[in-house]
Amino acid sequence: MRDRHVVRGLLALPAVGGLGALLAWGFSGLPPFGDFHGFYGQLLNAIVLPQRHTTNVVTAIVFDYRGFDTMGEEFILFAAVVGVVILLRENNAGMTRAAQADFVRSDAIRFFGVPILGLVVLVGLWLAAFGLVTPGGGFQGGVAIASGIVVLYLTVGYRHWHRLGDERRLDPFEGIGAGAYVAVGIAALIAGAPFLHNLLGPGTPGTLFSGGSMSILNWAVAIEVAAANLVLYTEFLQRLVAPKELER
Amino acid sequence: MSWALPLPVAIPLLAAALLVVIDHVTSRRVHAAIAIAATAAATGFSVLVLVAAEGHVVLHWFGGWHPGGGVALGIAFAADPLGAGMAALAGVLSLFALVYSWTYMREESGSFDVLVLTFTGAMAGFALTGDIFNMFVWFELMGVSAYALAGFKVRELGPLQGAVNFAITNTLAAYMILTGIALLYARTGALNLAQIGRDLAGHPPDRLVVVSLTLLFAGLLVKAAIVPFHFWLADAHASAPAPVCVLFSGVMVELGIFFVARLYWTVFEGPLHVHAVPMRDVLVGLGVLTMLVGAFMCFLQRHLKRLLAYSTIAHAGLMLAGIALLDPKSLAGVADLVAAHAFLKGGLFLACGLVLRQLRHIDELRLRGLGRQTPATGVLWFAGAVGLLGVPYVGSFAGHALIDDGGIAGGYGWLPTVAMVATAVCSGAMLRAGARVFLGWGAADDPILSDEPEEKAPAREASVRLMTGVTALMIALGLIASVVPGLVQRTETGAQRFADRAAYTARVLHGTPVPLPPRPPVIVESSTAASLEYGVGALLVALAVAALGLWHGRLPRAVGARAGRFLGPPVAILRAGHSGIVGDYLLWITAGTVVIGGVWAFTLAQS
Amino acid sequence: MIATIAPIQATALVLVALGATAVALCTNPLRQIILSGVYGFVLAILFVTLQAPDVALSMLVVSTVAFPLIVLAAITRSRQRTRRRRE
Amino acid sequence: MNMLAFAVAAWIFCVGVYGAIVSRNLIHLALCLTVTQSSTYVLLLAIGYKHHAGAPIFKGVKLGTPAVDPVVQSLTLTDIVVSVTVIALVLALALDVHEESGTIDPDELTGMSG
Repeated sequence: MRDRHVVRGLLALPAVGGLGALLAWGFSGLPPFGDFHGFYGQLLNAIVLPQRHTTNVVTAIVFDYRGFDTMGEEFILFAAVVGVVILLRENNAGMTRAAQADFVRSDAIRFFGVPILGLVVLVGLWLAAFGLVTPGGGFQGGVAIASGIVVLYLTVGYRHWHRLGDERRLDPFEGIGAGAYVAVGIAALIAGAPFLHNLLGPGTPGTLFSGGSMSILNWAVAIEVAAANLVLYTEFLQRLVAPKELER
Repeated sequence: MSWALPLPVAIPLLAAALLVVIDHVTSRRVHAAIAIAATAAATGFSVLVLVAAEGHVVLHWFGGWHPGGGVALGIAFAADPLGAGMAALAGVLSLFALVYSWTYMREESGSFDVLVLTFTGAMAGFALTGDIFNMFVWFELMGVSAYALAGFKVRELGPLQGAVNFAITNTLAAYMILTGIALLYARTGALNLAQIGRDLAGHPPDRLVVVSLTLLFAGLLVKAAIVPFHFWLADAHASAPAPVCVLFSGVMVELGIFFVARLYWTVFEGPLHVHAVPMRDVLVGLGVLTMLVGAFMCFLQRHLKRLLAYSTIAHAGLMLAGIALLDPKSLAGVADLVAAHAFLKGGLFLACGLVLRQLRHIDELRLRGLGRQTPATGVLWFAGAVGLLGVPYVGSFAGHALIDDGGIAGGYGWLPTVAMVATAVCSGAMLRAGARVFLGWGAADDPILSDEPEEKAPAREASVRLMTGVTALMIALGLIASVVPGLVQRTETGAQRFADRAAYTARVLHGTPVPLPPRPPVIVESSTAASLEYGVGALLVALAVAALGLWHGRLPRAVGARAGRFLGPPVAILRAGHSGIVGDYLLWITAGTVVIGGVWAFTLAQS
Repeated sequence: MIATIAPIQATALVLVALGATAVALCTNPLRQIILSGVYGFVLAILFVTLQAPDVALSMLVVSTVAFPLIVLAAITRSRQRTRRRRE
Repeated sequence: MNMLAFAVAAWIFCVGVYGAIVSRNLIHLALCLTVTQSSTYVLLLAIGYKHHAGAPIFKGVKLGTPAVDPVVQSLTLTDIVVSVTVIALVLALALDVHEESGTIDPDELTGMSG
């Protein structure tokens, strides 16, 4: 077995070297760094603010001009989480819940943990809310919210966590977030417009309510991402904690 | 009909989300019913689009961002007959898989339906999209759903390992594709296929175009299971439940090949069409190599699903060769072959599920003679095996005939012979396995065949009647594929339109309507004499191969020893290559990409 | 104005190349996850210098929270199993 | 120097692939895949970069101020989400493999050969 590994390591050098040469040769045909004149991007930079009243062009592309990509991306996350749950939950199911005890018992950590939790969740909400104006958006906000709640897990302990973080309560949120995105798309179709057409108009520039349907999609993503990440953490950490307690 | 275009994607995805929301409050039955209804609706809309696409490319600009001045602002779905046909095929196969699973997958959680739905939506999106980054998104969604489905039967090492190899190799493929997309974006500042093609046309292919071509094609060929990128496929098929194999073999692999064709005729035809010969030679060569390796490995299997998986590899090779001829006629042949192969191979995989349900094993030698109790399954198995041969006017014949004609016309006169032998060896291996399992013929042991881990049998409650019905319907549909009146003519006009880059570009970017082609007649044309001969030849070769597989032990000892000396080393090398180790597979993918890219660097690049 | 790569971008790029090498060639799982956290941070800095604050923010939340948590759990879990199996 | 960014992208891609090929541990392999993927981030953002241009966020700046390409940034955002999902799935699979076989060394998993 060991030989096989060594042989592969030796063969990999010329193969990967060749790949590097191929890539380098191809990349040398790229326009010079810092001298890009792609028309698509220039056009969007010029028209997003007047057309969509959002100051963050990237978010406008993510949720409007190329919002359909984001729908697919949401479902990649969605399907991956369903897959992880199939793979891990059925194994976790055999472990008795009663045996699962707390992860951290230090009162000091608990004392600091709760305010940190509040702060991180607030930051997450803020990121999600102002994504159309400044850097941020549903994805970044969703991850931050989820990680804030994981701080709860690390501080108040597994038993309490379990009451809050029960997968039966989390799963629906994942479905609601992902489903809402498609529903917005189909709503436009029913109204006689193209799929995902921004029905609610552009809104007021530079404010919380700029962007019309984009803000709904933004929140749908935030919910889906937060729920998906929480389910992921739950499944992975359950595996971490549960048998450790059984060993005792 | 533009409004219907997002629905083959949106309906399954919405249904998947709905199933997760109601997961803990409803029964498995309700889940399956919702999934079946959603897939049926999505398939219905795909067929509607297909009918409309006969007239002209159906377009849908998401978010209402119509192109201005020939510049795309948003993402478009652009459905032509072949693309819409692939979406409809994905829907129909998912429908079959879900109905079959009504009782077969009953023990499993509702997540099975959720993943089949996201998989179906992703395949439809992949077939319909007219945007290169959007293609990447569906490629990934297809992948993520498929990895989870391949590893679905947890608690068994075999499935898990197959899923791991599948996930890792296809992930690397996705990154190669994305790098290729980035290069094209850097050159053209566009993501719409038609727009990229228009901007690249008129310039000779330079290094950036060649490397991007290499990365995109290599990535797609991983999905398409072309040698040397094919290793994951047999592992994934051996491990995935039978209804999932239907989707993997019947349409996912073919979608990889489909997009190679799509990319060539929308994007790369412009810069390459006068320099296309080296590209054509490399792809035809890969196709032929794939046919031979797939057929050879197929013959060496005793795990029935793995045997079918290698035969899928051989057929994928033929499909790639058919596309690489760059001729609308053989492209139409590939479309016909994909349709017939999807139903026949799908039916054969479902028959494997039946065998597993009725006889509790999936290993040819262990099953020897046991199949005498289940004659119906046996009949289906033999019918499927014969259908894949290309016997005149049966099963995949129309596809074979058109590809053969295209090969002869394109100066590859030897291609039909190779295709005949490769498909005959695959079907011969299936006939051998069938004769051993359902008739009890042949030796009880055979050291040539590879031993593989067994699969856990499904619950005994699984309804044999329902499963047999679905399997029989699929095989029957596959068998008549060559004599459906008008089908061949329609794929031929569809293929001509698929290969007409100017019309596609004008339609997508400027909405220019294309003059309606005359309606093709609803008849069954008689085929060329050459294709009839190849069909009959394939049948004879297959019977000889099956007999050899069953009774090679009775050959005179001297012949056996000589054959062993002659065939031993290549067999050993091929076996060692299919090591099941993911690091080896990644190395093959890297080396294959470098070789293809190197050849094209020296032959295609003009500057 | 001379249009050329800024020193800070060049520095970030070199750090990214080094970071990637370190992550890929590190064979100790725990050290690797720490390195990959650092690598994510360096990438985020590079993205800021490339005028991509949105991407930098995503990279930051992913590489400092999501990845380490999941990977750490996976590593610890597989080690516990191995230990128990040995016993 | 003007091609440094692209050279770095090519290097990262290769280093990740090399690490994955020689990997003796599925968790390590998953992280190598994320390294390969990070090459696509660097490549995309480097392609879209423009000298003397700001971020494509027009809050507090005049419309028409030069900004870098926003499209590559939105593509990279999608790409990053994909990376989380893939690593989570591969790790889940790796853990289950470990559960069944007691190893996460791909070289020791040869159940599927031939």
